Amino acid sequence: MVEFETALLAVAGAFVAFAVVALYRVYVGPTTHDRVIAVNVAGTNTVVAIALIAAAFQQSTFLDVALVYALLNFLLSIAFSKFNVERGGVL
Amino acid sequence: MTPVEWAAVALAVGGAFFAGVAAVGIVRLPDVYTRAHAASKSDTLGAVLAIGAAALALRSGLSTAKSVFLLVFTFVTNPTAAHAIARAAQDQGITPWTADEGEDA
Amino acid sequence: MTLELLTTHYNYYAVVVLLGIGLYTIIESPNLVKKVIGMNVFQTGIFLFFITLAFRADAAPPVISDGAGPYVSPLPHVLILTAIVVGVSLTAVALALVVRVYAEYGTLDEETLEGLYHD
Amino acid sequence: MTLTLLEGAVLVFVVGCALGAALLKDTLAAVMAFAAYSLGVSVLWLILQAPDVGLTEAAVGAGIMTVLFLLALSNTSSPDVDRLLEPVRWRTVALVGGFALLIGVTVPALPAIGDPGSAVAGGEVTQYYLENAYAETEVRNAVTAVLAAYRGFDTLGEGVVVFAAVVVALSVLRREVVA
Amino acid sequence: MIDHLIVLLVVAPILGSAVPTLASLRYDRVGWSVATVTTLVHAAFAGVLTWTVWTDGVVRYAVGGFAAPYGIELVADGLTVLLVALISAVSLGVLAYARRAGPHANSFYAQFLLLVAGLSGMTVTGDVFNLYVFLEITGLAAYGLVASGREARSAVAALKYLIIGTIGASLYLLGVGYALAATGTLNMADLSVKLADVGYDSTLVLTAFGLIMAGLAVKVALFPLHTWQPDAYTDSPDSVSAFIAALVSTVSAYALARILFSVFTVDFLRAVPAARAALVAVACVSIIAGSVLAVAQADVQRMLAYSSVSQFGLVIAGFAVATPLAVAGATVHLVGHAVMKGGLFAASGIIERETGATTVGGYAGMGGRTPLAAGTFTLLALAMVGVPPAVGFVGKWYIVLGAVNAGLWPVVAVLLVSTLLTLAYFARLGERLYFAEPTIRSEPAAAADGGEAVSTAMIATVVVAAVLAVALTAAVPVVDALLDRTVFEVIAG
Amino acid sequence: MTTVRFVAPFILTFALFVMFHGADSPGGGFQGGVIAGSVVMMLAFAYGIDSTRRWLDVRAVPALASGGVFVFVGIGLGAMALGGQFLQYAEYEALFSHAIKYGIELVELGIGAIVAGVAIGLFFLLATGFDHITEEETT
Repeated sequence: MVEFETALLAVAGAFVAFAVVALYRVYVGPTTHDRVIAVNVAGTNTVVAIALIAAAFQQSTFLDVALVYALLNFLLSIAFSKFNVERGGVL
Repeated sequence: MTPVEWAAVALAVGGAFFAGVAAVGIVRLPDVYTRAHAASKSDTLGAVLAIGAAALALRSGLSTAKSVFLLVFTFVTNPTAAHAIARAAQDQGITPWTADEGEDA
Repeated sequence: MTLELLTTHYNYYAVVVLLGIGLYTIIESPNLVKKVIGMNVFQTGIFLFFITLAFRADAAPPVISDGAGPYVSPLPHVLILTAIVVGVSLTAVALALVVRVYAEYGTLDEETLEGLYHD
Repeated sequence: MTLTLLEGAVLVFVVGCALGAALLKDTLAAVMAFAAYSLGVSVLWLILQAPDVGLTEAAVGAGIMTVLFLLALSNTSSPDVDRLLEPVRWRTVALVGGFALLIGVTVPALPAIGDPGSAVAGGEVTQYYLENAYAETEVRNAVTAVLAAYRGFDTLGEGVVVFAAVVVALSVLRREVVA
Repeated sequence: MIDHLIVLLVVAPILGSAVPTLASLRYDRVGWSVATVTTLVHAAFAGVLTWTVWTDGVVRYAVGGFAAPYGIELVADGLTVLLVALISAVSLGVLAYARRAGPHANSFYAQFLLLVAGLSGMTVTGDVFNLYVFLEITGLAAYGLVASGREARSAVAALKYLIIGTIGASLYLLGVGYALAATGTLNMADLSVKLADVGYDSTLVLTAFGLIMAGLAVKVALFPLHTWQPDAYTDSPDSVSAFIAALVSTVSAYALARILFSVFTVDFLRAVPAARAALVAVACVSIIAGSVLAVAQADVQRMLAYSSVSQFGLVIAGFAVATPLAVAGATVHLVGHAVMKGGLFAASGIIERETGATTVGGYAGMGGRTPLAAGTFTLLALAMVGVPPAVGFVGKWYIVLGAVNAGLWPVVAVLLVSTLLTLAYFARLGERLYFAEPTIRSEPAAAADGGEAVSTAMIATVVVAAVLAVALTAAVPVVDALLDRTVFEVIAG
Repeated sequence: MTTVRFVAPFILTFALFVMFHGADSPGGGFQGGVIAGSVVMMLAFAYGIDSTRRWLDVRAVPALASGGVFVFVGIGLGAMALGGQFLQYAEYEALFSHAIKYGIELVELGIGAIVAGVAIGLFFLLATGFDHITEEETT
């Protein structure tokens, strides 16, 4: 049981580590779109990490947070991409 | 560990592998479109596998249902987002990378 | 000793780092929008302080069910919920002010603004 | 230990994002780094067993806050991005470092993370809430019980703050009604 | 009903503030009436509460019926009701002034009531986190009020105020966090006991003290944390300047005193002389720096703003000396300063409307052109300098006596120097007003805030403030008596 | 944006779930309100702000925000009218059972209303920005 928990947490840690890697792209860009993609990937990895943490702790309520995140991560990506197209316009 | 737990861990590790591939892709690939590709394909696959692992690992019915919902949701929205970003990039006139200009990269 | 302190208090050191980064952004960033971001980072550092105080090893979230436990402390969670809400409200107002400042002066750069302001 | 490592990774992510938000010259990029920052912070709340706070941070930090930042950016113009990062001014770093050092030296006096005997986690007020909240309010989530019942006046204040935000924003943007 | 007065003081303005926003869907200018009715109700509550405390002593109220320290407790003692009464009185004065002077927007009055709610909440609460919440309500409303000016500058001033104010509030919150880490409780009365148990020399307690005081010092605008304050006072509409100058820093200073005496207690100051010395030092620096900066200002409102930095240094010094006499003096000066400074800002607004003069140079020869406003301005200025029998004299005198008793001679010296400096900048102004040739020839300049002209109510507000500045001297024994009915004890030592 | 059309009702349902389920699981009025507000934002991003503004009656914003405050304060004052302290939900026990629990739920609902209203209001306010030209005319 404990090893199982550890394994899931370790994988969650790996996902967070990949998010850190994606952060490199947020830093260097070069275009805004690259950054949006990187944030999107970091967001997805965060969602997965949350889901794995939920599984490790057997806390189904944490999944609510993951759900909210998935929704908002989507909203964010749409917002960022729209923002660029219509920059200087209404939005 | 029980077989189900083994399966869950295997799925999770597999997911992590694809997420790792996506992360490498995000960093190493040459332009927006290829990176969007890495994000939408590889990362979504990794995410779906890992969430599937979570669904297996969670033992109560409600939480499994929630994670399945999360899984479907990720599966739908992630490629949409990548698509939206790629289209936005195209609208802005960013030309796709081709082998000649990228040789020094 | 130092290492032990790090392994038992790492969150608090993260708080210190976040407070530092936030304060640096507020003081040093020339752009008003980034100052608002810095304000948020600063506040989040404080939130981390409170939530770490509430934490208790091997404890569950404070959703009471029979026979389970121990639980982490709900009190700091409540405080931080309120503080987060306050933080958003402040951010919203700050951004409204930023929009107005830009509309009035046409710049968000602090030094340019300072010059226009003191005319 | 794995938990500590996981939390360490998340802390690295969070601090990395914060640095990005602080140093990236492009404001849009800084806002994105800030959005990613919120993502990381929310995981931190979950690891520290605070799902209520995590949910709020998720809804606020990644949702409302970033969208508001974007709207503010769309109404203004970003500075020219002649370089990727802002120059670091060491005088300010020293000043801020002094403040951080001041707070830093007090850290050893704080209870260790997860110490069950600390004044907060094991204190009288916490124990009272955990033991009596369900009996007195019939609400399982002690956070909700404390939020709405024991500290209901705070929550009223919280509601007023939110309400004040829209009233003040109206006045700042010189409008009589939301339009 | 009587039992609930203390909570109604906060709830009534909240309720009132929700009305104009809703009403503005249909009606344009209901704000003033709603605000006036609400403030009158607030004043009535405040009056009855004062009477209750006067006759029955300290009033405690457990919100939601949950006993402290588990629930939030509201406490009204002598000091509280004094401040509550001040809030009511100043609000009514500002409303009378704003009737004509504006701004007239509904959202202005919603913010006005939110500010009253926040200030009332700060005064009556007995819980350190609840104080933070109301601190932020007060802050938000104040930022909005500053930004409600028409000029572009007001937005910049408000943003500066917001950022610095937020840092201050955040530092306060972090301080509360340290106190929580040390004790696990948030109730002020409970904290004072548990902090003593933890030990006053504990790092956590000392850090909590430092951070809370630093945070509140930002809100009070003590030097060198005052940088938001002159801009905020100068660039906001006249009604707002008067309101904020009279109340926001005042209530923050009250909060500082409340935390100092109710949470950390005088025993802490005695046990940790360094803490007291630091407070006194900051206050003294603030007194001198504020006065010096005020002398250097050309703009009258800016000069008044820097004068506030100095006067609040005085108040904090009085509290830090912490002998009964000094605390009484600081309290008297706190209230007296609110009345005088509010009146001065209002008077300077009237002078600007009638003559267009805003600078020290511009005030030349205006004494004849706007005799009433200039007269009250001079009177209030003299009161501020501390000319007997004005209330400004009594406050300073008590603080000096307290400092002498405590053997804190530097404070005495600083006080004397600052009085001379205050005299210098106000005398310069008075001399210009009455004995110099006018530099502004044109007749009434266009009013700055959209108000058309000066109404009788505006003049009356200023005159009442001037009368109060003298009459309050008679009320000093009442203040003394009220201070005997507080939850904390200040014993000489 | 078909995906948005597909997702929006789910999110709204989820927001209500979070709002009402706050008593027994994490969540509550604030979080639910924010999520509900972000549905409107999502729609606005997908279909354009102006059309969303037309579709949504903006008068709902002050109504929701002020209404929420009234509900909250009303519950507090109601408890006082029944002889308790401000916000003492237990007093409602005289009217219906499980009073505290339902009192808390109602308060959460009030907060949810305030927050959703304010989130939407701030969104539209900031989207519109500060109109400098009208300002010039009035001065």
